[in-house]
Amino acid sequence: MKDKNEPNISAQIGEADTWLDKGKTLIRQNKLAALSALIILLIILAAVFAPVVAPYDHLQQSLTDRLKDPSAAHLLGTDELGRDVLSRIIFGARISLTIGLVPTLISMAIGTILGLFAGFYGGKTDFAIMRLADVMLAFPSLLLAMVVMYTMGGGLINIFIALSLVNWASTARIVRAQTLSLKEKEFVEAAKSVGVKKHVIMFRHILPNCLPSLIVLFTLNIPSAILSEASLSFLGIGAQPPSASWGLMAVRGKKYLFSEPWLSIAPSVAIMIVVLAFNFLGDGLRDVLDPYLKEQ
Amino acid sequence: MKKSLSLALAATMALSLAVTGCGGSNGNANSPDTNTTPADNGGQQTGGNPENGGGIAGTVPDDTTGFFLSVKNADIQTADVQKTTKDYEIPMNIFDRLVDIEVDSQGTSRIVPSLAEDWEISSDGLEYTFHLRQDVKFQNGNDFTAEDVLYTFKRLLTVEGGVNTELLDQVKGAAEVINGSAEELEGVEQLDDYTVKITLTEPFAAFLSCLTAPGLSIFDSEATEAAGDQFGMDPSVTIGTGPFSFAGWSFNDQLVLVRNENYWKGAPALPGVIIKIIPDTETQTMMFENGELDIIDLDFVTDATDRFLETYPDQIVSGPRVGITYLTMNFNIEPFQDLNVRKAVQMAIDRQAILDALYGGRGQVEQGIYPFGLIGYNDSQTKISYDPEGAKALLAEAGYGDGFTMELAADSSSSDTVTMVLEIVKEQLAAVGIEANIKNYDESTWLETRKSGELGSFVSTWTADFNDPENFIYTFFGNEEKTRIRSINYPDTEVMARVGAARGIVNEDERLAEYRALEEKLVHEDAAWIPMYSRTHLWAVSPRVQDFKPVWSGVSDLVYYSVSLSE
Amino acid sequence: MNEQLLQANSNAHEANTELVLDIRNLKSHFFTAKGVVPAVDGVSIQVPPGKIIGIVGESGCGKSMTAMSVMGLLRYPGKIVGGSIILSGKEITHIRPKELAKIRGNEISMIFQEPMTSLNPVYPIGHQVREAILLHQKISKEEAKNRVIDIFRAVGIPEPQKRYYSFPHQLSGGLRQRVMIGMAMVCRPKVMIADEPTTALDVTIEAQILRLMKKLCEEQGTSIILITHNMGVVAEICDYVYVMYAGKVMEQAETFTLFEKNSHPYTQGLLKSIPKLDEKTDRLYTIDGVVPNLLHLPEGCSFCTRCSQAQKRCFSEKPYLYETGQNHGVRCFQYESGVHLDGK
Amino acid sequence: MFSKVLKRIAISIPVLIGVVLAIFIMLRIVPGDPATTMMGEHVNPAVIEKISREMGLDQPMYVQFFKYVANALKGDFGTSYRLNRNVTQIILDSFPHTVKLSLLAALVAWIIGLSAGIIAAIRQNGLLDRLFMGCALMGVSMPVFMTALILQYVFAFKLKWFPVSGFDSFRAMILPAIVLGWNSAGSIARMTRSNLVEVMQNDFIRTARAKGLRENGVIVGHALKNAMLPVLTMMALQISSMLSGAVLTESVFGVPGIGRLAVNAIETRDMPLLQGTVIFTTILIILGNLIADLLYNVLDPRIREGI
Repeated sequence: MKDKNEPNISAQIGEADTWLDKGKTLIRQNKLAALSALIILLIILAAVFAPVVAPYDHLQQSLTDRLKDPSAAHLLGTDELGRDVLSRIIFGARISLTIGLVPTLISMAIGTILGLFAGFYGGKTDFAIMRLADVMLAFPSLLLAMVVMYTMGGGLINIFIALSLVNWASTARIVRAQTLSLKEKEFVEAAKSVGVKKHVIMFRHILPNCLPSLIVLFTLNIPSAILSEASLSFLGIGAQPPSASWGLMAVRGKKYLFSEPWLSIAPSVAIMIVVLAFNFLGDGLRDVLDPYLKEQ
Repeated sequence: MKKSLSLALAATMALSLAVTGCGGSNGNANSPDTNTTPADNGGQQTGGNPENGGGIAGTVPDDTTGFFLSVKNADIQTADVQKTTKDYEIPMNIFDRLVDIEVDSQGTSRIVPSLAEDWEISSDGLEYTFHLRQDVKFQNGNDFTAEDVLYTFKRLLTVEGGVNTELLDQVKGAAEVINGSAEELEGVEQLDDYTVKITLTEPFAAFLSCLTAPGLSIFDSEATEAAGDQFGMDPSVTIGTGPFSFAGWSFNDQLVLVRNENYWKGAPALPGVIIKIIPDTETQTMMFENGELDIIDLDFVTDATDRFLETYPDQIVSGPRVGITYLTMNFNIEPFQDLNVRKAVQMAIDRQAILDALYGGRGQVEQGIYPFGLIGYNDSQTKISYDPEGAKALLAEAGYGDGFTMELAADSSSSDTVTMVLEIVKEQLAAVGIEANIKNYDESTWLETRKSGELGSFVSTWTADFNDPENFIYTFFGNEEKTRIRSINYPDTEVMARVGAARGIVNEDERLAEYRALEEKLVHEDAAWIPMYSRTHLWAVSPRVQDFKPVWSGVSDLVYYSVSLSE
Repeated sequence: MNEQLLQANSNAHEANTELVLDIRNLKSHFFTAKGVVPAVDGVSIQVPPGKIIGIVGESGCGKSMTAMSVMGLLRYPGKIVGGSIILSGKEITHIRPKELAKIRGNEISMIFQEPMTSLNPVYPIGHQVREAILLHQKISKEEAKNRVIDIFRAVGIPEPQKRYYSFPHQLSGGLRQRVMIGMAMVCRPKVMIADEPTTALDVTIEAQILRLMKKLCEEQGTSIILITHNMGVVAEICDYVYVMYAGKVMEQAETFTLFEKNSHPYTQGLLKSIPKLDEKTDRLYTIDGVVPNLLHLPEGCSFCTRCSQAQKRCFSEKPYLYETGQNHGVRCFQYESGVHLDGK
Repeated sequence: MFSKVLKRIAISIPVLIGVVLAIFIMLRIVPGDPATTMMGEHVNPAVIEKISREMGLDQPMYVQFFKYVANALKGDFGTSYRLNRNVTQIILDSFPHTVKLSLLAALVAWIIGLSAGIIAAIRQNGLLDRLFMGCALMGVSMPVFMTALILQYVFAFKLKWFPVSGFDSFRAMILPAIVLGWNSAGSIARMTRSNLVEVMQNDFIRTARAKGLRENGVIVGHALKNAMLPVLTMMALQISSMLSGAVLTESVFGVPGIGRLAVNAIETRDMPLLQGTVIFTTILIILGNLIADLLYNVLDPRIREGI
């Protein structure tokens, strides 16, 4: 993190930091964030290549091998239907990561567009969009997601909708705030003065400048989506079996906490690792990328 | 100036929050044992009879030592048993019914007197005359008379939000009362203060059994009328004749029962019962093991049962759950019209394996419609064998050698164990080439689709409301409508006509023989239904619990009258 | 005076107790992702008592870094990597934070460029100045308050009693800078560093502030290091001037000498770029080019890329600071005949 | 100032109306007939129709909405389908438990969050930073029900320091408060840290150092108050996440609070109760935002003067 007390060294040496430089700074300054990035990458790879990586078919039941303790054959033991827990966690990464990514992408896309419009056009547009955002923000997020799931029933698609609906408002607020300040910047004024079209200014000139904040926000929203899904699973309105998210595995495994603790601990630890990794990466990225996002 | 103004505003708001908080907490959080329902003065008017010497409805004593500590995983919705089809625990303990059921150690059950000490049945099976006990008082001191029976039965049919009207379907004039064309219930007459005559529209052999149903608990006409819609909600106005009075209910927290010292059968041994509401089953487990509970229903912690059996071998109480788990096939969905397909599915499922895997083998594989423990249960009928090869052959014969796809409909509100059953069934069907896809419905859609007769195959359990095969076979195969709303759509109207007619067979042996024949026809000839298994219901009790006995049907609702605690 | 300085320069490793502040061959580097930036690269500055020393140069030349290094305010990724700072005969370059805290604000204090942001917005100004007293002197809060009001009066804050309770945002920039000066002077330090104290202020106020500083300096015997890029300011109040460029001192001389006999091409450029009323020119003079990237300094003289008089060797060899006359040093090969003052 | 407060309150009103409308519409597009789903298996269609009429479900939606709002303004959120009791009354019965739980949890969150955040900021990017932030973040990084279960298992079941469940004594409240508070501590810690780091870059911090304050004095005396102002605003957001977290925490520990009500309402498909619970908690959040805003106004001299 740069110290404002010192003159901006980058400015002094006359070069803006490139993305590569920022990456290097991240690795040099914040080993933890770099490590987190590596872990996330590995988990994504494991999810993508799950059929290759997983030692067993995650759906293969074996009623005679139920609830086996961890062993060389089954590193994390087997579950209540005799399925290999490690394989299920590897395959579960697909669902959990999807649940982390898809609603976050959707909600941030909505939030970004609305935030841009609100900030850029101001006036009534701004008022309408921001009051709508206020309404969304006034709901306790889990409760809102519960209501949506209540209305539409369980299932992955509905989880996406529920979580997207919950999260767009905060993105909209941040993008709006940045748009407001970027709008006054010289380069935007310049673009305006030479008659560049409004949507071009919004999407070509302002949006790229919001990108660092959005990237940070993105990394911080993913874990909260994963956790929200776990909460919904606890209430029985999250992912539905046989598709197994980590949250659902933890919920179903917790009944065996006293006798076969790995059934709930393993997926919980998986969640914890991913959540912490995204958090640390997000914090690290913010330090490197983003002067705006001090709140959050 | 400005600063102080804004400070004051903020403070006022914070304060108003705090005051709301505190105001409420005086009422219930500081003294968790008091009931929080708006008791007002209702308690004094109807329930507050201090001469009763304890067991005053709506009043929780300060001293609750010696109370039995029980637990439920969800709070009840009402104690008004005419408005619920599942919250039977409180009604079973605070009310009595005209007759009761008693099961001896051999498992044979019989109807025994309760509020009715004697009765006669006319030879045509249409008229029942009940002679009521004359020494019974309600918990508020009112006498129990025939008038209360009349009131209760009429209320069952007319009360707003009543859900047990079916129980009196056969009573003459019931339909007219329901649709509003008659004021009085013609079929229930008061012959004198302690004699009631009930007339049916057609003979109904199971009627006496039906009267043991919790839904037909008898209320105090005076107190119930006065209570209005608070009956069942406000403990102080929820009055019965039962061994305990309803002392307190703080929602989502606990229910309290207190001994009725004047109970006509003699006061119960327990001074009272506290039923904690704990939704999380792991929390329940830890509470039990920490000594914070006297009982835990292992049905809610199925997965911990093995460990409990090992750890507390001497503290396990069990009883058969008189209920059958079944898998349906919808005759309206391809290819279940084909008898061979249905038989193949029957044979493709390894029921014993499921019972072993998920319930530790505690229970038994069922072969018919009437489960173990029910009158009419037949342990010598044809067996369905697990035979995947045979199933494949039958499928091939039916022209489905390459299998087919079908739906397994899951209700998202059902327990994890049921979901696991579906997952196993899916695998077992896959082994004979049938691709079963689990489709998740939310509860209301599931119910609605099932009612419309369009739901795919599903697994569910039917537990006895009263001890008679009628309660089972008629529910699923009673007539076209009954089989449609279960999404079975059994097409043979002749067979269903027989099911309806069997209800009127007065001779008990003949009736049971007909029921057995129908069971054989439906399950084994027509393969219209796949019986899975019935289970043993287990509870673990604390070492101080004596004489705990589950109710005959093995449901989770407990009756505390016979229980005592050693100290 | 002249002799003193010369002596100090030539005997760099001997402590000179006559000097209030003696900075010797100071090197402060920044360790960035792209490499090490030598922001201060072997700077030596001598501050005698009661004098005003000016440091001039374009932005980014290392003058502020020098001040920060002296105050021990340099923070990561900046670090002092060599040289020494001697305050009243005491080495303070690497002393412990506790010792440093005792000196700061007490023996040596600093005024910053941004009066608008240099005061804490959530505390009344009086408290902020009082804190400086209470930190270093064992007197009662009441006494301290009176001292604050006195100093407020001394720095020309109207209604000091009332202003004591004002918050920074209620004051104009000029007043805030007066508060800052008051805070810096309240413990009567030996040296006060003023880092572009008037840059953010109106020209009219600038003159008042400068006069105030000079007056206080004379009254209390405090030495001032005035950092500025404004040659006019230098001419007005400084006794001695250091010209810095790319982390090095390019020329040092008494103010009068510098303006008369400016020797280094860079200094000449700086002085030429001051607009003069009596000359008619079409456009202002500017030094060609920009301040070089400190990461990629030329191999030879760091000014060579912009120097109109640069010769071949200027691009390959680094010049020393050569003595050209009394108390006058220049870092340019044109004056190679003089004695090296770099202490190498 | 006063007009500003009024304006702030005025802005909350459309939000409130929006909230009610949103919930109302959302719950009206539930598939299936609410009357059927609430009555269950044993009842005949005539009865269902009657109930449906009684609940006013046969009227056009806008009529239902205006009736609802009119009643809600009088403090009447309707009658619970299942409990046949006034929703307002049910909520007010449960509310004190949730308030107590939330306040205690807030205390825990602030203790953990602030101390971790401050230490992390002081030792920025050092080992202690990672350690304390990691600890604070642990509470958010596990599913709440697992955190609850594990703490319960260790401290109530194994060590027997606390009862496993219940909410009737202070001792019983500690574990739920820790679970819920820990869950929020992460974001407080993170915000405290980044605010402090941010504030530490301000010019006035340099001034404070230059006047001779030692680093701890700089942080405590000058940075903290500035850094805390935005964190204070986050209190409002905390209310929201606390109430969300309370849903699970209350279920695990058997606390009879509002979160449980919401779960009950969903499980039993009790529309009026769910509607009432959500609207009530939302009002709390809006009110919390308002209070935080006003407090911010009071504490920050710049805003106080209307600059």
